[in-house]
Amino acid sequence: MDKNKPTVAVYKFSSCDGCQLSLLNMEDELLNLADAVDLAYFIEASRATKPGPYDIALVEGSVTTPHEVERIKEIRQEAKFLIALGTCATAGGVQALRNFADAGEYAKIVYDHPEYLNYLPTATPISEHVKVDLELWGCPVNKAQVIEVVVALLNNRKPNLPTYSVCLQCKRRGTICVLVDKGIPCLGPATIAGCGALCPASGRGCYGCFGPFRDANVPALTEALQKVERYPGETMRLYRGISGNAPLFVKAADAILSTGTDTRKETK
Amino acid sequence: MPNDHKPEIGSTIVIQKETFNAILSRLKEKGYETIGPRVKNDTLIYAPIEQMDDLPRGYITEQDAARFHLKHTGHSRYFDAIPGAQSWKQFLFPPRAELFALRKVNNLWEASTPETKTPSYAFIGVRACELAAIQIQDNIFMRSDFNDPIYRARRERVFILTVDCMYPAGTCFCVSMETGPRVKAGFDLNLTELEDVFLLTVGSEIARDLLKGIPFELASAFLLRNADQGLERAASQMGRKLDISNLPDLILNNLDHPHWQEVGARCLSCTNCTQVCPTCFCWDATDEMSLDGKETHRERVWDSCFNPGYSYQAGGNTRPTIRSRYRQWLSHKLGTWKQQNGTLGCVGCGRCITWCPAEIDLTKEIPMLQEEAR
Amino acid sequence: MSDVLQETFKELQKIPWFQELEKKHLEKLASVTALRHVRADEVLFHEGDKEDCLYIVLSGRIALEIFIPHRGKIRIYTVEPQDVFGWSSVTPVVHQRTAGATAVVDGLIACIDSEKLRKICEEDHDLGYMVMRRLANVVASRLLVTRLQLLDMFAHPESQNAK
Amino acid sequence: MVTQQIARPAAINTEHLLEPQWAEVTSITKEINDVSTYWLKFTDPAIQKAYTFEPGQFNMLYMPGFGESAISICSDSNDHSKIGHSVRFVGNVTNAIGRLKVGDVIGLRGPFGTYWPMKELEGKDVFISCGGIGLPPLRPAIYHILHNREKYGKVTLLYGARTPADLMYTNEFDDWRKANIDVQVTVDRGDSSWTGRVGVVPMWFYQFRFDSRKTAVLTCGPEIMIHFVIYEALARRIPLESIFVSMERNMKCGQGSCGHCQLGPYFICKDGPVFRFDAIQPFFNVEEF
Repeated sequence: MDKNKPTVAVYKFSSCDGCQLSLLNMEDELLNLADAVDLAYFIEASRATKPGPYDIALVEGSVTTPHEVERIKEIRQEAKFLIALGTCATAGGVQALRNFADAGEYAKIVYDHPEYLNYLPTATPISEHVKVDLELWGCPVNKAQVIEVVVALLNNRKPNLPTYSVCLQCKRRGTICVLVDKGIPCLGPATIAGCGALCPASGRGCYGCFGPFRDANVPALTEALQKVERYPGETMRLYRGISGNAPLFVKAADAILSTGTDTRKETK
Repeated sequence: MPNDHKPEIGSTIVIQKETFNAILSRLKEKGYETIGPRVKNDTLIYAPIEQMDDLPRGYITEQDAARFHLKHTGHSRYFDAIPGAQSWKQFLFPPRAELFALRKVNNLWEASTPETKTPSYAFIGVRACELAAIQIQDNIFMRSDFNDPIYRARRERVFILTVDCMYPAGTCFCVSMETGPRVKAGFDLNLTELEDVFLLTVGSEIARDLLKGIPFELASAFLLRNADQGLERAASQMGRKLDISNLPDLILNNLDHPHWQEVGARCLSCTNCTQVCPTCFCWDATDEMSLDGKETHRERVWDSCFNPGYSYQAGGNTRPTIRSRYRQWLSHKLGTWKQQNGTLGCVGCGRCITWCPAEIDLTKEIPMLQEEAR
Repeated sequence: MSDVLQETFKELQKIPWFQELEKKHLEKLASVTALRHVRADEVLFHEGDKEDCLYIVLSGRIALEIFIPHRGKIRIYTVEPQDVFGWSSVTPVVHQRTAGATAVVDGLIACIDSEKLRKICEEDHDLGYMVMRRLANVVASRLLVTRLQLLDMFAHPESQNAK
Repeated sequence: MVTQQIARPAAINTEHLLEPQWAEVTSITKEINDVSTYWLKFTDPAIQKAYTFEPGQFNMLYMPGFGESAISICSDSNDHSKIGHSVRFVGNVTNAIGRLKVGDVIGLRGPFGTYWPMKELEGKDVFISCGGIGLPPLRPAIYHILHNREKYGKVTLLYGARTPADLMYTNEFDDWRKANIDVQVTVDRGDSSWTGRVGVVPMWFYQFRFDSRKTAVLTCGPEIMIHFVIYEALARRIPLESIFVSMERNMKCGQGSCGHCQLGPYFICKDGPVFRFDAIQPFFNVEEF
């Protein structure tokens, strides 16, 4: 083992494993990566583990159980640089839908004996529990961004991550705006770029998995989206999606519900 | 009357529509990549076209603020569909372009530049406004004191076949910007589509050579009058208009106008207007570094003044609000551009209106600056 | 006029501050003014002292300092020739010196008895107006300096509250 | 209106966009805590020979993998053997430069931009007013005056920094004073060991007498300082046309092509950084412009 190689640990919290899989999916790059860093703890890839502390901790998933609350604190103590990986870790992910409902009700529907479950009423991002040094959004994360972050850390610089919306990436790849052209509701104008505009390029609206960009004008987007809703309440539901627990999107969905501009209510 | 002599530069000839296929073939024979409007995924894009059948015959586009609809009406004309989001700028000023790669050898950096052959494009169906936009970008990228090597190489090779606009769309205002609908100068070949025939006006020696042996007749006064009437009708049917008589002063004297705040509240800062604009030219350069830091690829990409990171410098942002970014865009486009290049930066193509999801319409915003008391 | 008064009168005359004054006004001012030689590191007054004089620097450099517990004395301003300090003694706010004054180098200063100055200004409003107008300028410029110092012009943007 | 430009920078690759020339770090001078001066020499002697610049111009320094940063040239324009850049370590690129050692190479493009109008200023009193990292772009102007001292009238340098430890080039001040340049230094705050002035740069105007008809003001520094220097200069009836300002924006291409550094009708990288004040006055007080 090269002593100079930074050690990397990969952890999983409540999540689908998709972000870890996208790390494994790197193929060519993974070999280079394994060359450049020491993958000391990566259960998904290898059962051989080395003890901490680690230089870089990649944490996938959100915090949903009392045990996870404790575990993330331990991980933080062992990690010099902690990266929250993917939308579960940065915003709570799809399981954060329970934050807007009664988790107990959900559990009753799904399980015969919900009393055996030990879970928290909310699913929360890593940053609500410990200090996070960098957040990488996306469901799943973009592997080029993961590599960029590792390269940046190895070379002592800040990573170059986009500051603009998905729209700019759409245009750079020649994708025609699905919102204007097809009337498909799209969160692209308020979502930070990073995915390479995957969904719009496949003729679908962006569902905001990379989360809002810093200056996203969400109220103005709500107005635009409500004009093209294909069913009542679609805009509200779009915000309450994968990144539904991201503060700007929470605010947007709440605003729709509270101001009565929720078209779903009107049609009831 | 078949003939093998070439039409004179400046002359207008008439050809049968199907003859146009021969012109496309000629262009391809001469090594041009023929690009034109095509229907793909129920929308209109610019893509390679092999023959006339690839053109959007029978289509029109309905355009309004935040609305674009490609519609098949079954008419028999090839060039009636007013262009969509894409413009020719993507071919001359590509959205991504690799600049060079570097590799560290010993203590030195060795450069290698990508060995890509500069494409020779033939643009088929460039509108008057679009030609004006290309000429505006020429002023940005090919100045006396600076030449963009990527742009220039492509621009010098391009063959431009323009088309007179007969049926403008709802967001068009080229008449106000004095760029259309009639194509004036700077084309190789200009095409005017009449019901049964194409009129072709020859603009360059290359076009003359291209037409050698193609059966043509000189256009009759009747047909020319027919074309004139079509263009007059088109000019009277512009979907939008804009009074530019007091530009750029109106904007530059009103930089603190409260209306900027109002429009800033509606603007998404999504960059769409700048990306579909055929004259917007902002770009950024980024490095992609290898894991060991010993290799890097430098790439040029489209950027936008609406990108929050665009005006970031040494830890601060010069334009931290959407209001200030919108004002930068519009005050440049319809204001300071004039001082930089002698013309305004807008050609009246209406793309920024059509493709703004928030329905921001500069032909409405400018009059607001005039009306609202300071 | 006594010799001392004569000398004071001559020194005051050099100050642009007073050049617009009529002779009788300048004489009045000279009568309430004493000249004082100061040596480097000499303390003119401490923070918290009772206020008694308005000063004008004729030569040298006077530092205004505030003592901050655990950080020591911080120089917040230096007064250069022809500049005024101790102006708050004429328009008392807290009746105590709000900063200390120390001579940085040897110099000469004019000390105007502030109580007497207020008195002659009360007696002669023409003189009072001139003095107060001048003081207003001093206060305004001092306020501007303070604002600019507060802005911390050299702070790096990222260390300030970013928008 | 704006000072004229040099048409063809020596270290500019016209065939490949943004591809730099390479220069070797020949020495490094630590100036203050977060600023060091990097002395560079082109690896290609022919370029070094052809390279000239005017006081006030800047180069784009390129760290492969990190990007480019616009850094003004702080060295003597008469010295053709090396080029100096005082770099403050604030971002990715400048921090990477901070890790360079003597013998390492760095990419360089330039020189770019307009310059201090040293020719026009001949016969005039020159009042240089700058703060912090605003001194480096003015140092070549000071060197130019030193070499041509007889051509200029009264020359004053007002230089301010936050604290005494933030003052740059202090070991040269005596040389400048010997050449009859009135060097005045101030800090925003000092401790008891600092015997110099305390106060902000614009305030010094209160202690100087101007012949406003023959005085030109050159200023560079934090934008807020520039604002107040200009207010004070204008208050002393120095005409707009006699005030020269060096502005800063995020320069990227250096050639007025990429758009980033725009200020109204100007590309700061090509129409600036040095402006005669009347050119930028209409945009000077427009917030966030």
